[in-house]
Amino acid sequence: MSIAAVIDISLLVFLGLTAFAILKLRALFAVVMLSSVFSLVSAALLVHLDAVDVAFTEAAVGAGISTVLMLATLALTSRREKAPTRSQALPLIVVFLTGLALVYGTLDMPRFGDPQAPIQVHVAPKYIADTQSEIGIPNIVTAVLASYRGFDTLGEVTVIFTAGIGVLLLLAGFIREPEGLRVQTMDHHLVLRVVTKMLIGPIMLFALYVQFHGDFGPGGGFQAGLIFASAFIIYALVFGLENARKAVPGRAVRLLVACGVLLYGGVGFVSFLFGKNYLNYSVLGVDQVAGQHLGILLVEFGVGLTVAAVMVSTFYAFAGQNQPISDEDW
Amino acid sequence: MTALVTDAVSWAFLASGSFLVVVGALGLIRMPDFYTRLHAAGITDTLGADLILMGLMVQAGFSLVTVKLLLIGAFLFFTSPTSTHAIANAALTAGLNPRIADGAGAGTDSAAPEGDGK
Amino acid sequence: MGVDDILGLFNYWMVIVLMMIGLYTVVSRGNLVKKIVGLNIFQTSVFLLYISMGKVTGGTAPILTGKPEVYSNPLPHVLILTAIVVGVATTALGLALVVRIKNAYDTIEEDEIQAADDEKEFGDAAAAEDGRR
Amino acid sequence: MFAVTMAALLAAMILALGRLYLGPTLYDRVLSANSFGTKTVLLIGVMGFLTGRPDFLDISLLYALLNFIGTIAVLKFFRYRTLGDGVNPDGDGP
Repeated sequence: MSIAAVIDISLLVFLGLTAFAILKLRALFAVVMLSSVFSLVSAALLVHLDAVDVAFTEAAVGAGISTVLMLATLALTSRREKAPTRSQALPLIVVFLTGLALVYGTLDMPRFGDPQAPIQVHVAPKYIADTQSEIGIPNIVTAVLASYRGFDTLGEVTVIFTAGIGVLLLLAGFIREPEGLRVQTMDHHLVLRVVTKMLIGPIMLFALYVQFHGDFGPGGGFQAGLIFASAFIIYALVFGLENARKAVPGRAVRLLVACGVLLYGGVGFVSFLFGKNYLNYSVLGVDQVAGQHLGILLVEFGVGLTVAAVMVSTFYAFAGQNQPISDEDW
Repeated sequence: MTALVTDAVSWAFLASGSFLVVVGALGLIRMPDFYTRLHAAGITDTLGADLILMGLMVQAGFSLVTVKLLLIGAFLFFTSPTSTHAIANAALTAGLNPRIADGAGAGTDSAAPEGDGK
Repeated sequence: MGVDDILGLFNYWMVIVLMMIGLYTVVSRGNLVKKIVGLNIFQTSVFLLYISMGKVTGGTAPILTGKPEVYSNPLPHVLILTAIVVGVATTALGLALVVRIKNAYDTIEEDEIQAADDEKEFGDAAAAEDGRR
Repeated sequence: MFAVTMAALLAAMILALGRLYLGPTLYDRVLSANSFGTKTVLLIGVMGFLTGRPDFLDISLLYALLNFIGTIAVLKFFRYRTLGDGVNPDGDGP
């Protein structure tokens, strides 16, 4: 066995152990901590499987945002899971049989890493061969994401947009103005406040780097949006939601949610005006490569805008709820 | 010759870093109460991490990779102690008492074990 | 079935184990937050399935280096990259629903929600029994 | 040598996971999750060198920057029982 196989197997076993622990534990707080660990390990595994862009996204999600959202939900609902009342036998049998059927199905699959597998011989070789000449950027994933399969990505961004609207619709009616409530801004945590203040700048700078360096290395709009949102979330956590709302008002964020999608769709519309297909960026510049560069830059910016705005407004919606958790749920 | 020297230096860094990481993790699992575990985790987060990063830097030579490693080291250097401080602070204000001498008084009331320990 | 087959399929098997743990969490646990975490595990296992299929032995990340190299398949990466962000957005939507359910029912346990619904429909529990008879 | 470091990190991760599972107090769990994060930063860094393309350190950098958001959120969660600006019924933190 090679070193690569050993790493692969140990990380997978790790994931299995973590998932099992999540299943067993009933203290929901511990479940949230374990799911953040789950995300860390899967990011490491994705790096190992050469999917650096995916690992980057997983890292941007798992490092802060998903933990924060889960904790916010726990703070509004309950910290404890009650013991299951029903018999567990039937689900166990069903799951076991499904698993066996799926394992049987894998026996015919091409072996892991096989260069002759059907997935490797269609479509993908064309992308790998042509990206340099047609798009002119080294990161094939970004090229496929924003240009070759721009339609798909537009669809995904719309889904994110819709999910964001959904969260706002579900929770917005319950946001109360914090009048008369004492704003809690972690006053006595001097160390935290200083270090946070120091880090917010680098985090935003890093987000910009990821946004605009996505053509050359791992990164792009999705990751950058998540990192940018993390900077605002950390500010809101330490200096209070009220102050964060002063810096970035909820209305502005909601506006930006729509702006990102509009920018993406608008770029496609411009190529319409030049008499080309929707989202064909080649017409945007003096030659094809320049046009593609500009198109990808704009589209990725739109993606980043929407993702960041959706995440920030989701956080506002969750953290803006003022219903203290009852003692029996704590 | 230089390749040999850089390899030897970086391996020394990596080996000592790995050793500290494992020792820290052992402490995390073996130490008797929260505050002593905090102490053990600190070893991993600061010296262990920095030594491993330094070993990698020696391998990378002068390049963008080294700059990134330096940044990682710098950020870890600030964030790790901060979170350790924050956790310790939270535990102490929540009323978790350090375990003193012959095993008496390990953790009290409000911050006591979290329901199902398993 | 030799060692090569086992090594060659191990990734998929482990993915299936994760998938089934996620599914079991969703089906057997009554707590809604736990169900959502279970869904997340399931989701991650699907991500890993796609990425495992795209890996080429001896390949490297699909970012061109200028040298001739074997690259892993970039297509699954694109699909999964967007799916992760969509995943966190939909998780947020699910969590928002949980918060609203807590507001409406004052519980996030499936059984208790069901009981409350029954009670609303059939009066109290005893009347519910009568109604069914 | 990278492989040895890798093995050490994986072993340390197993131990941290054990502490996370065992608890017993929630602070132990936060601590081990936090130190797990540091180990992942190192693991991803070493992994890049092992596969010969160390230019993907951005992921480690990201974790180094963002990993403590989770810790801050946990701290706020336990001290104020909310992640917003809400106020405790008794008027002050516990």
